Amino acid sequence: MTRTISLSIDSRPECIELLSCALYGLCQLTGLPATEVARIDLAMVEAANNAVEHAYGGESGHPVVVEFHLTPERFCLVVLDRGAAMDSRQLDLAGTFGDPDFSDPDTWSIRGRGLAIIKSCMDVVEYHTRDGLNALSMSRALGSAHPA
Amino acid sequence: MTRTISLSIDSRPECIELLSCALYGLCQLTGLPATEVARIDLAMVEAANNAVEHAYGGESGHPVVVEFHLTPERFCLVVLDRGAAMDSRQLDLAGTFGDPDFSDPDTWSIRGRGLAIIKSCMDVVEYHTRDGLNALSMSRALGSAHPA
Amino acid sequence: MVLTHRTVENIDIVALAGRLVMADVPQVRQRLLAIVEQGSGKLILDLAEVGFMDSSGLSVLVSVFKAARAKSGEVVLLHLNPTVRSLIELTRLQQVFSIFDDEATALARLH
Amino acid sequence: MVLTHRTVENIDIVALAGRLVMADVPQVRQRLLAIVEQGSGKLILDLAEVGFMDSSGLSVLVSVFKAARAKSGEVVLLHLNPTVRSLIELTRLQQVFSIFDDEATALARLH
Ligand SMILES: Nc1ncnc2c1ncn2[C@@H]1O[C@H](COP(=O)(O)OP(=O)(O)O)[C@@H](O)[C@H]1O
Ligand SMILES: Nc1ncnc2c1ncn2[C@@H]1O[C@H](COP(=O)(O)OP(=O)(O)O)[C@@H](O)[C@H]1O
Repeated sequence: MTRTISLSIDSRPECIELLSCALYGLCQLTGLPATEVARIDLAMVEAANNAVEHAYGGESGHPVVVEFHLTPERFCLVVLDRGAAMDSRQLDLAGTFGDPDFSDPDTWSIRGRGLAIIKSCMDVVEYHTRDGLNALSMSRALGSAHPA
Repeated sequence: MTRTISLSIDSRPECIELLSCALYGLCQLTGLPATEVARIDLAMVEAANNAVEHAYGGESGHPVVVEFHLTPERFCLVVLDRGAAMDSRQLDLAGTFGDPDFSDPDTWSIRGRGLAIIKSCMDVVEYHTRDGLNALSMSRALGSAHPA
Repeated sequence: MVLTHRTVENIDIVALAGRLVMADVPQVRQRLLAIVEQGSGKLILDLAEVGFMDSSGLSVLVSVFKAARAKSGEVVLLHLNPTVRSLIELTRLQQVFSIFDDEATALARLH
Repeated sequence: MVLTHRTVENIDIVALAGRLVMADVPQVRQRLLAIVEQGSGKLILDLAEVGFMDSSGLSVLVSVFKAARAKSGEVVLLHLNPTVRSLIELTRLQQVFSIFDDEATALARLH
């Protein structure tokens, strides 16, 4: 049976660390090694950053919610906001990284890489909007040997 | 400035472990030693148990919310439910533990000890009800040497 | 919660592993009461692998001890970790449960 | 985020400690740009104590490098922990930033 906990912060950058700390604690239940947990944390932080920065335009006073769903086989994170929705094609466009050129600083930009980082860290990434609630969900399989 | 995260589960006993795991991760920010974190966890679990068992009469499908408020000097946990309110005199009544008598099993009962455990683990414990929302708040000071 | 049961000269030894909390109470209570029922009423509970216990977990220990006492037996505790020990001391139940750090001494007590 | 600055023969060495994430970006960007502005444009960033970085933190490194380049300088990275290293490799920025495991070699590169 799925167990779920939902973590909610205000849309202030300094509160995102609280999500990371809680996520680290929760990932104890996944049995994943520390390097894997760090990748999941990175994906969540990128998604929370996007909610604060893009969905709410950097404005505080709005909710950013992360749902953590756990079964023995799988766990899933959903990052929710009630701000401006993303054009979901952004997610399809975000791809692998081109090689930056040492001699051309214009190729160094790492803006526009948040979604690509998220896709590279998780198995399945989806984005949906419904009744003003935007949800970026990402999940990954857990080895069957792992306790949950 | 206070940073706040709010953790929400369904009123099912098996979800309370998720609160504990998230709390352990969050307590990293308090700088408290592991033995102290364990006492705080115990207080939170007792309060969450009471919300599930007493406020909701053991019924699932209702929210149990734990707010975690952190400043460099103090942190505060508030356990919230929308079930049956507690008579707040219960909190005053809950005291230190009498000595059980080895030869008289009637003195061994540990029912009615949840609130006393909570009071013994935290500095300040208060209970308030407003508009159908019941809040048990408990806080403790952090040494000024501790990062937050 | 994982429960491992063996018997040494009529004394039941049960090792628990995991968190002993409200979610596990119905199952653990039932299994321990069945062991006391079927056995001599002399029970060693090895809690080395129990990292956390709440008051509902403690209430299981108490009701199992009551069942053992009804058969003129006793429940003793073995290998408490510091968190569990401090809960038991907080609730002063060390006045009821004898607590041991090695199995031989616990067995000697129940013989 | 704690920032420690010293200078060795015209080369700035800055050690960062903590999480380099969106909340810290404005402050860290400003302080590093000021160091590049006032210095030679040759900067070693010691990230030994940076346990976590996100893409907004990475964008600070990139903009500081651009400012250094504008002065014909360079930013090199020292002591990456595995999490930070894997973020940099994921975004392929190891093609831009030289990465060193000891300070002497990093200094030699910038001399
Ligand atoms: N949660 C979101 N809400 C609204 N728009 C978003 C959201 N996340 C991403 N976007 C849009 O997708 C673009 C690409 O996002 P991303 O890959 O994270 O890069 P970056 O944040 O560096 O621009 C953003 O510039 C923004 O327009
Ligand atoms: N969250 C709550 N909501 C409603 N009633 C409560 C709540 N917490 C405690 N109570 C009441 O206070 C009494 C004492 O609680 P407690 O000390 O935790 O002991 P126990 O749960 O073992 O009965 C309970 O029996 C119950 O009647």
